Amino acid sequence: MSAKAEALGGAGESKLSPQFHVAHHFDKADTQFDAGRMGVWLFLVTEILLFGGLFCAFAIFRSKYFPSFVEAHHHLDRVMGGINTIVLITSSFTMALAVRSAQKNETKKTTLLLAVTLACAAMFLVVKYFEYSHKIHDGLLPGGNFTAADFASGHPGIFFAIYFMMTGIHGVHVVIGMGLILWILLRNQKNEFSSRYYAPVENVGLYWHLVDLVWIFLFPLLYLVG
Amino acid sequence: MSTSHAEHDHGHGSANGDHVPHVLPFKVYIATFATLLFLTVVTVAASYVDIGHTGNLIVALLIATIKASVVALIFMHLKWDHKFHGIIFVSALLFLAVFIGITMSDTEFRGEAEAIEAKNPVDLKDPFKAQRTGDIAIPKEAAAPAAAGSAAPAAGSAAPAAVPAKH
Amino acid sequence: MRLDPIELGSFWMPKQSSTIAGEIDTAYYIVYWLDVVMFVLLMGALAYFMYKYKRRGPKDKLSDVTHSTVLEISWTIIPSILVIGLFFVGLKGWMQAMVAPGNALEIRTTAEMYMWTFTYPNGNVSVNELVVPKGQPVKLIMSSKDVLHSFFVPEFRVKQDVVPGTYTTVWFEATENRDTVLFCTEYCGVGHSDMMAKVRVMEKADYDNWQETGLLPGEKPLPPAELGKKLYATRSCNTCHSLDGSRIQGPTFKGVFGRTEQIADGSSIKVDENYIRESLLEPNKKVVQGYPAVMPTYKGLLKETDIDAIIAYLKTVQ
Amino acid sequence: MANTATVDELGHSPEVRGKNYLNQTAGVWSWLTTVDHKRIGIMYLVSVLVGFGLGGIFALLVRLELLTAKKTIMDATQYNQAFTLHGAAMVFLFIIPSIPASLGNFFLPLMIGAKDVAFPRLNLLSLYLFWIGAIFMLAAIVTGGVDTGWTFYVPYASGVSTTSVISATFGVFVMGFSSILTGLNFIVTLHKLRAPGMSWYRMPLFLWSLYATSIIQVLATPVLGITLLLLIFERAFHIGIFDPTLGGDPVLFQHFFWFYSHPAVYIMILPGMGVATEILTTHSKRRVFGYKAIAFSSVAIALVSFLVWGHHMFVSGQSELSSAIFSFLTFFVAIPSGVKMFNWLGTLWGGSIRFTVPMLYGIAFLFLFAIGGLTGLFLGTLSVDLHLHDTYFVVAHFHYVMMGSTAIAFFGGLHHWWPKMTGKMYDEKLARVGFALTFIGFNWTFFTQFILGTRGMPRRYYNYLDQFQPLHAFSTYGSWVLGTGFLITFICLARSLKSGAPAPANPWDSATLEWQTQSPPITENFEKAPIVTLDAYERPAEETA
Repeated sequence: MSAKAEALGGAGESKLSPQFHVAHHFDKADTQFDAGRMGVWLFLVTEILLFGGLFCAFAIFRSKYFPSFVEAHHHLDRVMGGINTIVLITSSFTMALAVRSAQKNETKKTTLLLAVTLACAAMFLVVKYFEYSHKIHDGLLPGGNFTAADFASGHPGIFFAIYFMMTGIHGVHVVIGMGLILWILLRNQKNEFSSRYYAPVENVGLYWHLVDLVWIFLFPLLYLVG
Repeated sequence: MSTSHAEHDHGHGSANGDHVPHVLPFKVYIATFATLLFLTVVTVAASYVDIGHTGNLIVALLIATIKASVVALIFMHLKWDHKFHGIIFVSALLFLAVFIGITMSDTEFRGEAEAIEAKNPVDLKDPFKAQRTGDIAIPKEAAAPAAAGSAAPAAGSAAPAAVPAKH
Repeated sequence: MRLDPIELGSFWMPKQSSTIAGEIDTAYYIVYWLDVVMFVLLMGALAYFMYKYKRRGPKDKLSDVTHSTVLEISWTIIPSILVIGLFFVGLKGWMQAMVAPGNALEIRTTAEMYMWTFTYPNGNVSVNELVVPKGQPVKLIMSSKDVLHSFFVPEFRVKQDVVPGTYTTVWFEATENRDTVLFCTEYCGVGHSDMMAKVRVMEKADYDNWQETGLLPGEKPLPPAELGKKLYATRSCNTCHSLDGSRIQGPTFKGVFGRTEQIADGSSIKVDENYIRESLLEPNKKVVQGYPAVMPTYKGLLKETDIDAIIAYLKTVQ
Repeated sequence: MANTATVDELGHSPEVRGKNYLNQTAGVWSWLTTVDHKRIGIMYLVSVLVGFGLGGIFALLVRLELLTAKKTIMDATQYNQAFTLHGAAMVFLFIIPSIPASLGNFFLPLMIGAKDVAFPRLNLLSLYLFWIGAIFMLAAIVTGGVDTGWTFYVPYASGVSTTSVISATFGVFVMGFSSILTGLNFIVTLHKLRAPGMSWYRMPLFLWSLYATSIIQVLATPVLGITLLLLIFERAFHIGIFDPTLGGDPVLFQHFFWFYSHPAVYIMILPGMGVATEILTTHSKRRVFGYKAIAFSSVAIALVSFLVWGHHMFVSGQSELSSAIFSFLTFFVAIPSGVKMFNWLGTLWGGSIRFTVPMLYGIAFLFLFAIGGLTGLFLGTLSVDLHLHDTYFVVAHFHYVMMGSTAIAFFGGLHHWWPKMTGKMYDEKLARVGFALTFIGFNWTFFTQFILGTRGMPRRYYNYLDQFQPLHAFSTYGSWVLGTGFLITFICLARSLKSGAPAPANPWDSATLEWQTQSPPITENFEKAPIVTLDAYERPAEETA
C-alpha cells in the first residue's frame, strides 16, 4: 500500500495538471513514472509470495488429507463464491476503465468508474460477511475451533484454517484497496490527475488487479475442486 | 539517466521526457471483460463435470491461469509495459514454484527411503550386490508405525506422515 | 543420574562406538583435510601478498591486470568438482545411517518434556536409560508427546529429531561394551539441557538377562520383598497408593494385605495374593468403593517374578 | 555554477561551502521528518548499533552463565530467554538491517551519483516500521521475555511457551516490511537513478551486492511474513496448520521459516562481501580483479540461496529425497563464494597495500570468512551433519559467518566511511587497539566452540557435562576480550565525533564517486550532477601514469 503512496515520487505536493513538478531527484517525468511503476510491480511480487505460502500449505494438506478437503469444500457456497468472482472481475474492469479515462483526461468519468469499483468492493465484502457468519454459525472453523459434528473425514479443521487465512488476508487486501481507491477518487475530484500525470490511478489499479488475480485462483481451488 | 533508460524498450515517453500515456481502445476492455465472465462460467460449469479429482483440478487451474494471464497482460498493461516488469512478475511465480515444489519433495516422500531400499536394496559400498549383510526380507510399510507395538503417536490422532496419502 | 563423560577418540571427535561412526569420521576427515589445504593455500597467498605488496611509497608500481578468464573458469570448475565429490562422500555414510538393516532390534522411544521412555519388544520399559546389546543393529522408532526433541548420541554419531504426530527412526549398532551419553539436541524448553540419558551397551547375554530379570551385569537378584519395594517406586505405584495411610488416587498400601475392602458393586473382599494379582492384571474388575476406576493394567508389563515380589512387599507394609 | 572564480577545490560555490547534510537544518523534528537518505542512514546506523549493544549484552550474559557447568548467574528460564533475545536482537535488530539500511542507505545514491533514493518518503516509512517492530520486540522483553530461540520452532512457540511470543513475532513481522521496502527502494534506485555514464558495469561492487541483497529481501521476506502470521494465529486461535494434535505439520513450519531465513543469511553476508570489496580495492589502490565475476557471483549467491533452505533440516524428519537434493544444491553456494575469495586475493596481488584501520578489518574479513565458509562444507556434507547438527560446531560456524564476516565487514565499512559520514577522522592508534582485541577475542571465543561441537556439546544447553567446562570457560574468557575490543572501538568513534580532526573529501585516495564530494556531503550530495566517464575503480589517466 505504501509502495503506492510513494509511487507518486515526491510529486504529491505539487500543482499537477497540466504540468506537474518532477521530484528533484528524477531527471524527467517519464523516469519518475517508470520508477513508480517498477516499485509497484516489485511490491506485487511480495504480495504473490505472501499468498504463496498459503497456496503451498493448501497443496501440501490437500495431498495429505484429500478426503477431508473434498468433503469440506462442499460446505462452501459456490453461488456466493461465484457471485463474488463476478463482482471482483467487474470491479477490475471498471478499475481498468478508470485508468483509461484518467489517461484521456476524462475526470468526471474517472470519478464515476472509481465509485463503481468501490461499490463492487463493498459488495464483495458484504457477500463475504454472509459467508463468514454462515460458517461461524455452523462451526466450520479453523483447527481447534472446528465444532461441526457431521464430518466423516479427519482434520477438516485444516481446510477451514486455510480457507479463513486465505480469504481473510485477501479480505484485508480488499479493505486496503478500498481505502486506496477512495484516496485517488478524492484526489481525482480535486483535478489532480491528467493524461500527463495519472501514476497514482494506474498504480492503485495494478494493486487492485492483483487482488482480483489472487481471487481468480482462490475461487476454483477452495470452492470448486477442494 | 540516459544509459539506464536506453536499456529498456519502452512504449511511452517522449523526446522531452514528459510522460505520454498508452491508451487502449475501449473494445479491448470490453472483450477482456467478456472473456473473463465467460471463463468464470466455464470454470463453474466444469466443476460439475466429474473427470476425476486430478482432472478437475487441472482444468480449474488451467482456466484460472488463462484468466490471470488476461488480467495481467491487458488490465495490468503488462503486454505493453517494460519487459523488466514482466520479468519481475514471472520471477515471483518461478520462486513460488520452487518453494512449493521443493517443500512437497519433503512432504510427499517422507519416510520412504526404507521402503524403497526394501524393494530395491542398494549398497553404496557395493552397489551391484543386491543383499546387504544382516538383511532379512523386509516386510516394511516404510517406517511401519504398527511395528512399534504400542499405541499411535502420543501427540494425538495425527496419522503418521510416514504413510503419505496417495491419490 | 550420574552420566559418564564422553570419551574422546581423537582431538576432535569422540570415540567411535558404533559401526557407522567410522564412516562418518572418514567423511569428516576428508572435509577436514580439504579445508586445511584450502585454508593454508588461501591464507598463505594472503600473507605473501600482504608482505610482497605492502605500500612502499607513492611510486609503487601497480598491476593493471583486471581479469583473467582462464583463472576465473579454473577456480569455478575445480571447486565444483571437489564439492560434487563431497556430496557423494556425505551421501554414502548418510544412506547407511538412514536405512536400518532388516534384523534390527526395534525399540519404541517416546520423548517428552523432559524425559526419554524406551519400550522394548517384550514390553519392558526403561526411563532415561537406553539399554542395548553390543553387536546387534538397534532401530529406535521415535515419537514425541509434546514438542520437538532430538536424539543424539555423540559416540554413535547419530542424530534424529523426534517429532510429535509422526514417527521418525534412527538406527545404530554399538561396538563398545560400555556406557555413554544421549542428548536431546532440539531445544524443547526450560529442562532441555537436563534431557540427557544414559546409554548402556552390554553383551548380548547380559542384555537378555537384563530384559529377563532387570539385573545389570554383576548385580545380584534382590530378595522378593526388596524387589517389590523397588518396583513400587519404578513402576509408579507410588503416584496413586501411599504407604502412610493417606488417600491419594487409590487406596493406601498401609496394612493392605489381609484388609477387607468394600467393592464398588457392594460386595466385600479380603485382600489376598489372588486379589492383588487380579488387581495388577485386570485392575478395574473389582474396584474399592469410593475410588475412581483409573488404574492402568500391568498385563505384559510385569513378569511373574515381579508380581510375586510385589505381593511379598505388600505383606511387609504395615 | 557560473561563478567559477570562487569555487573551492571541490567546485563548491560560496553559498554551499560550509553547509552539509548535518547542519543544513537543525532540531530533532528536522531529523524525524527528513527524507534525506543520508540522515535516514545515520538514524538506522544509531538504531542498529543500539540493537548490537543489546544483543551484545545478552551474549556476554550467556557466555558468563556458561562459565560453569551448573548455575553461574541465572536460572534455566533466564538463560533460555537470554540466548533467545541475543539471537533475535542480533539477527533482526542488527545484522539484517546493519549494512544495507545504514551504510547502504547512505552510500547507494552517492555511489551512483544520484541525489536520493527513488522513493525518499518510503525510505523514511521503512525506518519508522523498523522502529515500530523494535518497540514490539522490546515490549516482549519487558512483558515476560521470549524463550523459544530466535527460530520460533513450533509446537514449542505456538503452544507450550508461556512467554510473549506474539509480541516478539509481530515485531519481526513489522520489521519484515521495513526490510522489503528498503530492498524495493534500492532496486528501483539502481535501475532508474544512475548518473549519466554510470552503466551497470561501472557501478562499485558494493552496489551489486546490495542489488543481490535487495532481490532476496523482496522475494523471501513475504514468506517470513506469512509464516509469522500463521504462527501468531496458531498461538492465538489454534488454527492447526502447524499443530500435530490438530493434523498440522510442525516440520512444515521449518520449511516456511527457512525459506526466508536461509536466504536471509545472504541478506546478512552479501552486503558484508560488498563492503569488503570496496575496502580491499581502495586500500590496495588497485582496481578490482575480476569485476564481473564478483558482480555475478553476488547475484548467483542470491538466486541459489533460495534452493538450499533444507540443509537446516537434515535431521528434522524431512524426506531423505529432500535432504539429498538440498545437500547437493547447498554445495553450489560454495562456488560463487569461492570465486569471490579468489578474486579478492587477485585484487591484493600487485597492489600497494596500506594497512589502514579499514584495511585491517578487510583482511580480517578474508581470514574469518575463509574459516566460516570452509567449515560450512562440514555441515553441508550429509553424513557429517548427522554428528555436527545442533552442536556448538554450528554455533561456531555461523558466528564466523555472521559475526566474523558480516559484523567485521560492517565495522570495517564504518571505519572506511566514517570520515565521509561525519566529516571527522578518528584516532588510528586507538582504533587499531580496538580492532586487535576484537579479532583476537573473536577467534578465542568461537574457535574454541568448533572443538566443543565436534566433541558433542549440544547448543542451547544451560547445564552441561563437566568434561566441557574447561573449554566453555576458555570461550567465556575470550568473550570478555571481544567485548573490550568493541567497547574501545565505540569509545574511539565517539571521541572522534567530539575531538576528531576534520576529514578531507577523499582521505583514502579512493576512486569511487562518494569520495568526489565534500565530507560530509551536502544535502543534494553533489553540487553538479556528476557525469561518469571511467570504469569502476578506474583512475584518471594522469593519476595512474
